[in-house]
Amino acid sequence: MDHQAAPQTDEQFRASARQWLADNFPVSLKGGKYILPHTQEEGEKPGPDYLLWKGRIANKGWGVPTWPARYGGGGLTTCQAEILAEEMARIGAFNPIGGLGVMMLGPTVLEFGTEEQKLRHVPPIARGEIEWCQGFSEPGAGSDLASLRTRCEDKGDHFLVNGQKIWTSFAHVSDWCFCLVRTDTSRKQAGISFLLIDMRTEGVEARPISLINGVSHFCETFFTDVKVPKENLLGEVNAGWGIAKRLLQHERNGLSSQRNVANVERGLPDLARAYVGTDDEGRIADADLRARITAHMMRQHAYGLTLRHRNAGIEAGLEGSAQMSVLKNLGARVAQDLNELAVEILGIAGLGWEGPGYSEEELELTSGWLYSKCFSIYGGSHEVQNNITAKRVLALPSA
Amino acid sequence: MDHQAAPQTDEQFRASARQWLADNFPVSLKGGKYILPHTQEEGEKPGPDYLLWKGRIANKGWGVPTWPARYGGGGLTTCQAEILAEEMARIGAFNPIGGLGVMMLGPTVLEFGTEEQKLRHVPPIARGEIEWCQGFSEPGAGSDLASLRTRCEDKGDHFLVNGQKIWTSFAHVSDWCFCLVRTDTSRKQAGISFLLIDMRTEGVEARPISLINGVSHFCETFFTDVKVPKENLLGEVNAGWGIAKRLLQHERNGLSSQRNVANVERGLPDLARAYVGTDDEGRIADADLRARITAHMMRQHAYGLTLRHRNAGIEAGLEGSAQMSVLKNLGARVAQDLNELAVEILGIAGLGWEGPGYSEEELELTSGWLYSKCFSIYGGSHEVQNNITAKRVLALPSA
Amino acid sequence: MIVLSDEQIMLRDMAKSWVADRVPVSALRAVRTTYADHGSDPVLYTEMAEMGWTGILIPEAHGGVDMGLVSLGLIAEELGRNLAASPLLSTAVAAASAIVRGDNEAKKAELLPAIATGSLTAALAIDEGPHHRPDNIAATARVDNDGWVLNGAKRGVAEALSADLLIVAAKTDDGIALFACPADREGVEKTRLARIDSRGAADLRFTNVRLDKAALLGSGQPYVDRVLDALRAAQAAEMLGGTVQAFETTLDYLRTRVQFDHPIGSFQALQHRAADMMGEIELTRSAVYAALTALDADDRDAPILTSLAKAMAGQTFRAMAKEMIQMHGGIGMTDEHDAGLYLKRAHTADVELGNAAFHRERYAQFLNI
Amino acid sequence: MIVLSDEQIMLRDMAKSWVADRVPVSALRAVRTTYADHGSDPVLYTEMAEMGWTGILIPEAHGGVDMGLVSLGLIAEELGRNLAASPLLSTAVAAASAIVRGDNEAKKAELLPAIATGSLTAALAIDEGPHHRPDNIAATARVDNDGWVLNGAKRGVAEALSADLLIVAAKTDDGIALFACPADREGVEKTRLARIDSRGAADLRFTNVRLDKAALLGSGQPYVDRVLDALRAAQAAEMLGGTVQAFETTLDYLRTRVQFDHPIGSFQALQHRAADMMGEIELTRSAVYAALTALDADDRDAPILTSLAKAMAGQTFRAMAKEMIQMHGGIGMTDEHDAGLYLKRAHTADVELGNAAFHRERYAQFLNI
Repeated sequence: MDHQAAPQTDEQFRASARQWLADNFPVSLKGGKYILPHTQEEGEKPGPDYLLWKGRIANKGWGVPTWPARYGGGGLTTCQAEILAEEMARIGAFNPIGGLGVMMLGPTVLEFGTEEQKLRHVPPIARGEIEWCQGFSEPGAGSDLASLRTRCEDKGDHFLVNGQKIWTSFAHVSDWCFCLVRTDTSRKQAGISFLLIDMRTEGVEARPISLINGVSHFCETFFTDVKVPKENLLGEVNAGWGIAKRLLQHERNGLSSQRNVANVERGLPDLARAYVGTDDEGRIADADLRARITAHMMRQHAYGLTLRHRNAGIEAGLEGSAQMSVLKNLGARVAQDLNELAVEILGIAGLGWEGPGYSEEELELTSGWLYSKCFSIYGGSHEVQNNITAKRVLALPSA
Repeated sequence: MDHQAAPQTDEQFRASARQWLADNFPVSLKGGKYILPHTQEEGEKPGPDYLLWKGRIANKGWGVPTWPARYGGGGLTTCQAEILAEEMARIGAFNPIGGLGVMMLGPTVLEFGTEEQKLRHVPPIARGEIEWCQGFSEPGAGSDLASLRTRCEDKGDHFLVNGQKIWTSFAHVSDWCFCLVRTDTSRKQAGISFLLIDMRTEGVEARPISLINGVSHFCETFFTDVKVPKENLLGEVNAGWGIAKRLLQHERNGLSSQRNVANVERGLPDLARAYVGTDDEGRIADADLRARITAHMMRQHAYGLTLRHRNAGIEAGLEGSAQMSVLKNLGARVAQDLNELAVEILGIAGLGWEGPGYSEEELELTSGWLYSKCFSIYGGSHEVQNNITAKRVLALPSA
Repeated sequence: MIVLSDEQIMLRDMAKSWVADRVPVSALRAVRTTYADHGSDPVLYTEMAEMGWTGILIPEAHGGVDMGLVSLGLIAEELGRNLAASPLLSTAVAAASAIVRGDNEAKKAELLPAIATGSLTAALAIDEGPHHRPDNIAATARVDNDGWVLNGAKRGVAEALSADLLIVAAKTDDGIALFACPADREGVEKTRLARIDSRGAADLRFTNVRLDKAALLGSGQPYVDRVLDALRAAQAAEMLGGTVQAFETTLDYLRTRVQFDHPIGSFQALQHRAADMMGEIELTRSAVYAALTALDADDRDAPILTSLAKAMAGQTFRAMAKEMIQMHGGIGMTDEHDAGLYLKRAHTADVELGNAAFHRERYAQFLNI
Repeated sequence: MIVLSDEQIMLRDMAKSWVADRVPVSALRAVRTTYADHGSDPVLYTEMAEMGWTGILIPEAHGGVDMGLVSLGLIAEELGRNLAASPLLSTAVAAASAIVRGDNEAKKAELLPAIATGSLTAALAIDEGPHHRPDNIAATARVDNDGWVLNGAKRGVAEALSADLLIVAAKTDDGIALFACPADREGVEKTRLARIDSRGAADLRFTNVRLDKAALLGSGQPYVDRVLDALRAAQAAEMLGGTVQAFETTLDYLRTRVQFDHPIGSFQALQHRAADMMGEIELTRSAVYAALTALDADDRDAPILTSLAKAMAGQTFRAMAKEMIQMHGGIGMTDEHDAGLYLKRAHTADVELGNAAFHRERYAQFLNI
């Protein structure tokens, strides 16, 4: 961890990071991106250069640049992390370490875990070795998370878990699951505990759910007499709700800064020029469509500026996290509008479920459009986010 | 009332109505319209032909064609009334009798009044001799009508009224006011009575309220120790709320079928051609604006069809009156959009408060745009109408 | 003013109960699997024909009942409620109109009775690119000896999988015309499309397809537009039905689904969105029946009203299907739930025959905006 | 990334407390009456000059403090909160930019110090028709002996009532240019306009107005656009301030106004509309400060960002002012309440310098959409 050896100015850090990236980022990966667990499952195995790059980043702690070095992080300041991201972007590099462990569980364990739990769970996340999934939602609970019913009984030397979770993303390819379970049936929020469950434990079964676009990264996950060691409880018994709320802030934080918009890779104007054509002056031929594409691109532009603005303004990470509800909704809508416009541009070519008769790009855009409808549902629905904004940001009274 | 003498077929009625109109409608009034009380106040006095026409229609009872002939109405069926309206429209004739008495109070007195009240109050309305105003809203009550506080005390041989009303439209030029007053302070809805008050009674004062466009047909109306004869109570003491709800159905009915859209007299496309210009192919030059004008005109078209559709479907008048909340909101929004587009088309010419530098038409459109903001507030706000729709039409549960 | 006759009310009620009984939404799931190569369940079509629906636009002289488009629209609306897949519109509206409105008496005598009895199904092949452009046809029909030779390619032809007869738009020396082409004629090549709405559709290629002289049904852009408008208005009625059912299903969910200890339908934000949606549906219904009525009467403003209807139906059905998913939350995103089927049909039906933007532009041109 | 310097934070805080103290919204009501012929309260302008705001874009060599547009935007935002009327933007942004960005050193030396001290106010005269068309100027300046002769008419010139100096766009043989024309020069005719936002504006007519050779400040469309963009971005900042204040005033009302026994802010339908509005405001704020920053840095994408900012500010301010009235109900419709003042300013500020549609089109052209 030589970059920690002496205090550096930001410009010194930029220079050293640039040098390190030049020396270590395999040119073959230029323009690539983080490979999601499900993509791996679907056959896109990471190649040797990817694994090499991942190992180098992991050794540096730069997959989770602001986490403490003691737990495998980079120990960087937020500003340094931003510089690192800029330098990566400059040369077409990317962070090969991600997932829910990075986005949500890691920061939560760092905040609420015992020293033993931190040392056990955080470094594998930091190295990208363990995939985590989230066992919060239940059938019938939906947005009303706290009405969950998965039972957790104290059996002396272990907990016994019975119940069903839903929308556990990537559960079928995950190693561990962080779960909310009910430890007291007489109280609602105050009867919930936060449990870490090894997915290979007997009695755990994950079944992928088919979505409206025919594929899914979400599962129903069943827990039948699952024995969980007591050391896998995060925080106190019945104190899980507070931890979960904190974790959900991390989720909103993560989701709000995701740019859900990358699926139209060549951009709407290009797509429109190809599928709708241009007029004599080179404008997209359909004026009504052109006006809506323009309006969308402006919103997307402003949204991108807002994310940058926010990233610049937030030092320690979670201040103003309630504002994330606003951003999450904006981002979801921008991405959904993008997808609506993309299929409108495709016209008849955007009606395909599978080939023949449709190009790979056309099928992906159509499927992506269907999938995009969940952007305003998952990670807290549009309505739930607006409730949070009204109450916590705008200080409007409760009914 | 010769048209009542023998049962007629609709076609016979159409022929006789056409003949009567040909014989009686003064050609000089062709294309004219009902003159509102405030317009009279502002100087547009009805001419002798107008008064002649009004008298003839009043004698026929055709100002309120479906009201019983006994109380000055035309005694027509809904279908005959529709035919009459069509025949009037065909030759550019119009109904010279209107106002809140026709739209709201008349039907209410016919339903809830004693025989004496009907004979006293309905015929003058039917003849267009008496203008009524509505004393429902109060400062501080707003949409929550039933929280009204205007006190009405039983003084034995009369009622004594003290309090303040607001948004009493045309109060300063009205003869009578129908009021909701509190006769029991211990109950909310069940402590309200429905009173008819002569505006010339001592202690009644109406002050016009200046609106954001600088003019107003709305007043604050003050009642200070106003003595009201007991025969002016409509229905029982404390039974006013039910009567008021019924009256508001008539209001929604009336408002929903008003086409608030007449203020852009030459139509948006014409206005746009004049202020924005056209391209080589004769289209409105600004494509973004043209798309929005088109979308608006389509909604306005569909809204007009919906009104016709509804008028054809409703025989007895108030079935499905809850649906009127839907129509009222649609109509308000269509009219507001129209006004927004009109001032956008005017550009710099749509910024005028008064001359010089602006044409009469420009000033009227700008003022009309400002005024149009109340379409979604008065007669029950957009929000109140949606609450009604949710509960009464969609049968959604209460909170 | 839409006042239904007693006959029409009977027809609608019959359609309503038949659809409820015979075509639940789950029937579309069977089309995805069992009838994937056909695009619809042929048994259901036979039953429709037995009820006389296939002959509604056909004169009595040719075996139909000649009840007009409003009547057909009432049926289409009921079919749309449960997303019923069938070649009814492509046959009994599009092909029937093309033949009835044409001037080919021989074909009327030959084809209309077969359509009326349900023994002949048809598809209308117009578009060639990704967007609806009926004024821009590249396919050609050229005179050769005493027949025609057809060349060209048609894209995304609805119901082409099951069709016995193809009604094909092609350019002749005198302009655009519609031709009757048997689907099994030599030179006709069909590529099955798997579309998101699970209905039958195909890309078609015509390579030197030889047709009789009598294959020409009618010609001229106004004729083609009139045939298209009949189909567009009928499809708008079907879309209205889908919208209404999506709305009602969602309202049921709002009344019963409990979250935070209350039925979610008691939350005002959802109530107001539902109330606003009710308004959109009212507007759409008025536009749809005004268009059907005007087409029946051959009113001058029938094309304007048709574009109004199809545009409104497209917008409203899309918006409602989106709300259906959003208000159902996670469950609405699953394939197991019906919401996705409504969204996919809404999108497909909007895109076909000119989407909302296409009809807004057409409306603007009619009004010289 | 907008990170404010300590100096900028001080400036903003000073502006905030001065506006709160000296320019309540009611000050605009005084402009309607007492200062109707001037369009603003001159005492307030003197105070602004004393605080150095008039010199923010002026180089130190010419008596200014040269802090840049972001700093000016912070002040404009605070002024916008209370709808403060003043010739600050037309003078310290538009005129200052026209002079600073031009190549007329004599005029710099002559005019900039006067602007910085507040002794000279100015207006920018561009538009001639009902819509903003800076690429389509008919006014002409022709060389005559050793001077210029100006002819033409300008419409709806903001702050022209109080301006000592008019910056006039006119066509020369070499294309468009900006000229410095004293407002009292012979041949300049001014018609006072009573506008809905109560600020000073006038129609101007120039009839054979003779100017010195040195009256030409700069020329070329890029130069004029750069001057306009500075003003547009500053005006967008002012509009942002108006939006934010309208939002906060409305939130206060939602928290306190009781209907049906509850504060209306507890009704979910209003809560969600407020939450959505918060999002629009965030987007607008980001766009506005990105534009100001890019203009300060002379970034290539500064014009794109300016159009983004002005369009978003126009839309959001309009939408918020509409909501302000709707959420206040009847009281919001009265002249006595401030909501109408916000609506009228929102509309005026949107229309000036290109409305949202103008800037959407400009944005589209920049991106070759």
